[in-house]
Amino acid sequence: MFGRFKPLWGKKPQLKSSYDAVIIGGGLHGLATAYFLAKEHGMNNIAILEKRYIGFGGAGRNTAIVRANQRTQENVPLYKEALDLWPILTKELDYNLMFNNCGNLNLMHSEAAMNTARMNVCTAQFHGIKSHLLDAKQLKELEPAINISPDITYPIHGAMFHPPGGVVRHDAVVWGLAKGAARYGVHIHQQTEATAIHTKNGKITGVDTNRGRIHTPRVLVSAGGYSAGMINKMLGIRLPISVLTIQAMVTQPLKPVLNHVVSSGMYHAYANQTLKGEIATGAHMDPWPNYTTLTTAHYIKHQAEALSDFLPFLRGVKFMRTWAGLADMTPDMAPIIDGNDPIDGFYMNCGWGYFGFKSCTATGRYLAKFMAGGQCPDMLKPFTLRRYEKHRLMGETAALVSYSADN
Amino acid sequence: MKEIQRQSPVQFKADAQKIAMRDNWPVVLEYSNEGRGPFVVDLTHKAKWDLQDKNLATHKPLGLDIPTLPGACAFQKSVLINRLNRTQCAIWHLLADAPALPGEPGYTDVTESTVLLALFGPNALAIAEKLTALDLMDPQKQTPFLLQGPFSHLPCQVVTLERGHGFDGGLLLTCSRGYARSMVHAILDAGAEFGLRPAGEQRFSAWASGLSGKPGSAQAPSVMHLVTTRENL
Amino acid sequence: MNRLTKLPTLRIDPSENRSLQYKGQTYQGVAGDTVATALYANGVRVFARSLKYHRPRGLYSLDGECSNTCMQVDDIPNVRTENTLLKNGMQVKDQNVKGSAEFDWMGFMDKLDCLMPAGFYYRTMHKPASLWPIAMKQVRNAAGLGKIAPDFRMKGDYTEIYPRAAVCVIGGGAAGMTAALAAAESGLRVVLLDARPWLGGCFDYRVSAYDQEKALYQRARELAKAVEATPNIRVFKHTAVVGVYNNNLITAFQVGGESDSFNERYLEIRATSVVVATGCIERPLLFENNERPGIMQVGCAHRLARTYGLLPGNQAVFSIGHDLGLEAAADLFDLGLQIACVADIRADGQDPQLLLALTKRNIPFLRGWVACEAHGSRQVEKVTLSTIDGSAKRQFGCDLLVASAGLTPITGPLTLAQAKLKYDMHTGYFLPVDLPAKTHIAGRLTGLQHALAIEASGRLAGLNAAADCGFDTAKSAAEAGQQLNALPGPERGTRLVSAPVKGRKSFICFDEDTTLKNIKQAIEMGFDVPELIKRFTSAGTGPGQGGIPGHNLPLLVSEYQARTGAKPIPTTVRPPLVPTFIATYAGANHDMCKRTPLHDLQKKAGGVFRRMGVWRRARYFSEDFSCREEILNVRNNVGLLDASTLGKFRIHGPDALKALQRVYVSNMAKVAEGRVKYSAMCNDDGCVIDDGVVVKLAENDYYFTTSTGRAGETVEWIRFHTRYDGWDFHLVNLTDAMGVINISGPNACKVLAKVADTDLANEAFPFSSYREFTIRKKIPVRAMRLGFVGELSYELHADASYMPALWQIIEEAGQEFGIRNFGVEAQNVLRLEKCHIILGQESEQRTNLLDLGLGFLWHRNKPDAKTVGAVALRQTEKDPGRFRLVGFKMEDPQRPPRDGSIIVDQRIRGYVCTARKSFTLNESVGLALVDAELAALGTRLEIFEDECNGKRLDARIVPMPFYDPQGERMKM
Amino acid sequence: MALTISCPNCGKRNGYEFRYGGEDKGPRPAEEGLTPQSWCDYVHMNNCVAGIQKEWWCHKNGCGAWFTIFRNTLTNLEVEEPEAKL
Repeated sequence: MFGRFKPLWGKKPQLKSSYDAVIIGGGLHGLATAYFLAKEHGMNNIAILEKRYIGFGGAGRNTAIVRANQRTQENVPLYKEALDLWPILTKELDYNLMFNNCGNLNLMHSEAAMNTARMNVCTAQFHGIKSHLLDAKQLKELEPAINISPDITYPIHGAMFHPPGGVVRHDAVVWGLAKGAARYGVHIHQQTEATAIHTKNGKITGVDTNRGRIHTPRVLVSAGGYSAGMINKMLGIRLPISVLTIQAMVTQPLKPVLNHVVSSGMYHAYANQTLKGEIATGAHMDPWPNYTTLTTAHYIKHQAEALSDFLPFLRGVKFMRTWAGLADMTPDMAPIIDGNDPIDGFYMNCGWGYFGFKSCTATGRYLAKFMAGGQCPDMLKPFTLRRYEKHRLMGETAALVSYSADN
Repeated sequence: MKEIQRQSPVQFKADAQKIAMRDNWPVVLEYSNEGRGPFVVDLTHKAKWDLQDKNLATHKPLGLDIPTLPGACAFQKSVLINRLNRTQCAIWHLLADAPALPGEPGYTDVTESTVLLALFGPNALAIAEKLTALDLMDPQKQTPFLLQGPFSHLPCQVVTLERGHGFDGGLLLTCSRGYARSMVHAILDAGAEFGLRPAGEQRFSAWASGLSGKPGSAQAPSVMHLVTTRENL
Repeated sequence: MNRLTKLPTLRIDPSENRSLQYKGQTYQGVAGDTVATALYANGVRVFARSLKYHRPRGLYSLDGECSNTCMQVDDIPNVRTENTLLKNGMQVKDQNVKGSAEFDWMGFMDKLDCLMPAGFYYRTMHKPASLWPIAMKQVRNAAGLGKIAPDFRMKGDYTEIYPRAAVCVIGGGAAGMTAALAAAESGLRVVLLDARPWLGGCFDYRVSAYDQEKALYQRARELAKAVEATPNIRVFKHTAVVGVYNNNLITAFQVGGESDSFNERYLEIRATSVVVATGCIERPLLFENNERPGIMQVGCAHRLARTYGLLPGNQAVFSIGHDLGLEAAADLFDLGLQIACVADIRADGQDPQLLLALTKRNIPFLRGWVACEAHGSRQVEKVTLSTIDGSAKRQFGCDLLVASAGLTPITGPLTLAQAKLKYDMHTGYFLPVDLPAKTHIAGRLTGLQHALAIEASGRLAGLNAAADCGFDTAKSAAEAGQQLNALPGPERGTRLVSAPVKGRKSFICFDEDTTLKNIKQAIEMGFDVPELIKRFTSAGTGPGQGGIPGHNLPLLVSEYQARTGAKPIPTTVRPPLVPTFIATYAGANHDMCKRTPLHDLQKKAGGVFRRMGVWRRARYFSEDFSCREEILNVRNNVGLLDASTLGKFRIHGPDALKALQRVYVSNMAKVAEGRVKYSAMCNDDGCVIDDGVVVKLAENDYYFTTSTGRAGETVEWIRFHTRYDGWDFHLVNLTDAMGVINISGPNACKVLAKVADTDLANEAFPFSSYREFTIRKKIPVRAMRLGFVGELSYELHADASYMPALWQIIEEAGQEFGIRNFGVEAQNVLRLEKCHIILGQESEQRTNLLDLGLGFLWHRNKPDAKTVGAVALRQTEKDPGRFRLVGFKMEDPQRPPRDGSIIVDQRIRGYVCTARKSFTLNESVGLALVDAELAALGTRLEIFEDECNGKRLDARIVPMPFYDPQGERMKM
Repeated sequence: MALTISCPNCGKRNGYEFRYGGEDKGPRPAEEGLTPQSWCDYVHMNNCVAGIQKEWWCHKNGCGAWFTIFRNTLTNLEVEEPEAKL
């Protein structure tokens, strides 16, 4: 039934001295872009450079939650397309991405929060995406584990329910896309570090790696949390990004008990049950830049305190493992996707914060179009870097921006 | 109509045995059944002044010296002075009525800004250990000393007034007045296993008057080093 | 089962009974038993079924390194019964079974392993697509071990403490105790943690000689006594370390004993220096059916007898790779165990004394042999032993197989502390090559096995730790070092991972049912790093936290890739090192919230409270959430609002005005004494972050208010934006010091006149002015005439302690004028009618001062002030592509849109900030942020509400404010 | 990781008592001559250094002071000097 066990993304390729495009970062966005470049634009002379192993960074350290109920009309269509792509990719890649569209419940703790959520709900409905508000009683019926008692720190007033969202097995996406990209001839170079990007007369000319020089007219940096520092170091372009650690954890495995992705902004926590039965939970970031991917004592305790309030049955469950990844945050919680400005042939895709997973497939697809044709597709135009100097922040979060990243 | 009274944000569930009226504050001097300690006493009515000035050294509030290093305290006569930073100190009138606020612009009466609680007696510091990671028993510091930091998650000023055998001793604690009820609840909950009970002002006065006048600590070597090496404050 | 009740090493009290309920029966144990040892004493051998294959699982180790003995206890799932102390009346159930642990209907799964190779789920169940939802449901039901009810509530007390220590010693064995004693000599505060309920480590149960006078267990008790008698050593027993973070922050949890006030408590210890003396666990031996009930590790078998008085079986075979195995065989033989054979992986290097001991007892001994297959379906009945190369085989009948490949150090705390581990060829351990600052190691963890050497290493580590804390221990440390060097060093370890087998049923990870074969499959598929293999095969991700596969997996991977010369690379260890209850991590979890001085009075008056930021505030005063009565009473009579949550500050000092000019957009030099100035603060994008009023008390002495939400950050904000300037000004946060009562309505003046000791006439106290006076000759107040709700209105600021009295005075005075409370929602509607904005409601991240129509506040000619936000305002002034705040009326006066609805044409053009039915105007009105090009008066807006089914609501942009456009009522 | 920060008033404390205040970008520029690009650069752009950076912190749960430290973003450890060895 399974035949022989063959390398999933082919045998180790030789590093060539020239590629049509070089993608720095073997994460979800890089793999997806390569996959669509090769599949939809016939560009298969492409190298992915990954310093560690594919999926090492944010791809393996994310919430695995997918949804399309973003706040603004600039974002919603992109996330909607990404959401629609999971079943299609499962088939295309012939790899089970284990999309569990269990639905997302976003808890609301006041009348004011319900009103803020209504804007998301209306925006979703306007775009034909299922999402609606529930009062506390409806919420309790849908997800009996939730505590709607008024005697908790942030009593629960209701929720925003987004049925088509859910959870996708993130590792499977990495491996599936790698398998797909390799099938179209993309070279995936693991343990290969990009050390410099070369330009001449405002154009990209090549990339240095620890394994030698590559000539190329196109470079995409999609190295997750490492992008901003790398772009500044190699090209002198500074970005409005703070690289923070974000932590997540799982409990011991349980029989089915929690049927939706439940999240709360007030408690800075989400929880969902994986197909393995573990409750995966996490949410906010350590509000100071660092590249350590280390967890903290403070955070796991905070998480326990939060869950004790809104999912109190979990007090009888044990945390088993906690880990951290990098989140590259922008001031308006929306990514920076840009290209050919100010360097021809240079593309960047970063600043995803904690939205990088849910969007990766659609973004990769549009970015492939951008890189193949050189023209920025309308879908990606709002994400230009120049929006910051025009004082046109995206408004993906309603909260006011101040000087530091945790406001 | 009723006499106009002030009200503390702290209302213990205990029988007040003796009450005195002071500047319209009904001050509980004694509760029935206070037990043998540890005790928690509400001192919110005690006058507290904030003094801020670039040249703090030129001030002598009530004729007393202000300790020079942040974190240092001086408990002289009836007054505790806590040095907060380069330009600010807190003046707490713990054992006697406060005189009128000095006329200089640096002074602000902040009596009402915070709730002031005393926690002392056997195991008082063990109770604190359940609520804060601050090192209230730091053997390298002489009592009284001040720590500004989180206590039961809230930013507080905490003064260790006395460190006795084991976890015996006592401390003073202030946090924003609005948090009074939450803070008292947290302290009583943490203290339940040690038999913590509310006590009246007399109990506090008896304990604290024995400590006043002891030499204040001026040694905080690690802090001193930092102050002299940092230009930004 | 008969207990061995007379052993001096016992940690049970056979005279005290404890009972539990299992399968409808009462089982008897004794004090000191764990749940699993009590069940074992009653003949239970199968405790659980495995995750995937539903294989029977039994007692394997006693420290919870795998899920083998995880059961449901008192409705709590996944309880590691082997180290959970038995308490009377416990309700115990088996989990992940259909039927029972002994007879599980799902047992057939074990035959289906060929259908489930590594990563099989990625390659199956998705074709056709319609299969997946059904399959997923099956996957969910099959996965997960224990079961918990959604309405489960944890009983008992969970708390926390934050001990401070100069030196924290992890591990209370001989090395740890010696280290603690040495560190404590300097008088330092020392904390000693041990995961077991007693100190003693691996000496605790062993009767071998320590020296000529004492056995090891006696030495352990002697050390424990010395430790407990040292006042500056604080011992936490039954306390497992779960996290080690840099700068030596240790987290742990302690299990409460019968006399403790807590069930479990969370510990967070900040130490200057740390000694890790965690010792070793055993490295599992891989062979076919290596996890059958009846197979257990050496320490497990030995401690069952010596600690719990339970002979682990009748007829045993040993397949071991270290001297502890030989020692256990001899000792267990003496306690009555029959031993068919002892097979030792090692070809040589055994302690001759121990070999002699086996010979004396006529125990057959095979050198260079290993177990390669266990037989028996629910329990081991027979074992096949083979030579290491598989060239010869022999079988032995038995009901107990003691199996262990070697030892492996417990390095979890070290890896969490960022120590880099490297494979050490001599010991076969992963040992730290670079220790983090102020971290020391001691004891068996370093490869030492000799009792005196273990202690000497502990002493040395303790002295070095004291040196980290500033004590001069150089001399004694040098002596201790010499002493250690004179003793036998680290012993040679074994490298063998697996017997010569194909590995179809050789389990490298018990929790996840990962076999040797699965690992090979993963490697063949390109997953060539242990970390990736772990992800792909799940090995080491179960409740045992990698305790079983942690060491073997990297060895195996490097062995399998021998041709590439790959060195074993350890997989990452992550906290918590031991699974820990969320209840324990949460600890006391007090809800810390602010209440205003009027909280109780408002509660009594029927206030319906809501959490708003850090405060609890009265939002409504009746169950009518439209607040009709509250609103109309303010418009027609007079209402009373608790506005104490407003931020209130004093700023003084020579540069106070400069600081205000920096953060406020207006010209603050124009604030006149006796007047109230309304202004706003922006951020550097020009977005409005706060609004409030400023009052000048004296030269460079101001009193100002902020919105409720900003109060906590205001001091920080002003200092941040002046941080480079070195200005001399001082801030005092008076937010909690002063309560605020807002008295509003046409009768407000009449009410206040009855109690205020001042002239309230319009000329004496006009709109937008500030006065200080007393109420009833006693209560000093700061009063402002403002009009947020659009009526004649006074804001009284007074000492928080006077607030209840003040409130009652005004209420009483107002009775004849129909005074009543109003809440935050009524205020919201009242100010909406007046089009006064609330930040965060009429604004968001993208909304700047100009968008809100507040441009009149901005004083553009103070560039020297470098006002926060001014640059951005200037740069966006002429940008037509922004939102604008507009007021609208609904075409249907009875039907306001819900807040947050969006304004659309072909695309989204804005959103409704606040909209309400106005009882005053008998209209439905609202405020919205819309694209500037739609902002002209008279423009029709299409409103898209949630659940609108394609039907839009129509509105029209109208002039603002809706109510009293001339503002006469505020000024009357 | 448990970040500790040295507050000039309170000494070494748990990092969660503090608020990070951004990379040290120097005093506010004069308003004259600012372009949208140069202002954006001052307000929003970061160096994102993987290594030692000078940065602002506020002891928000303690004394409230703003101050600068040097910190290595690769280890999350405070360092004495910008040149300190990694």
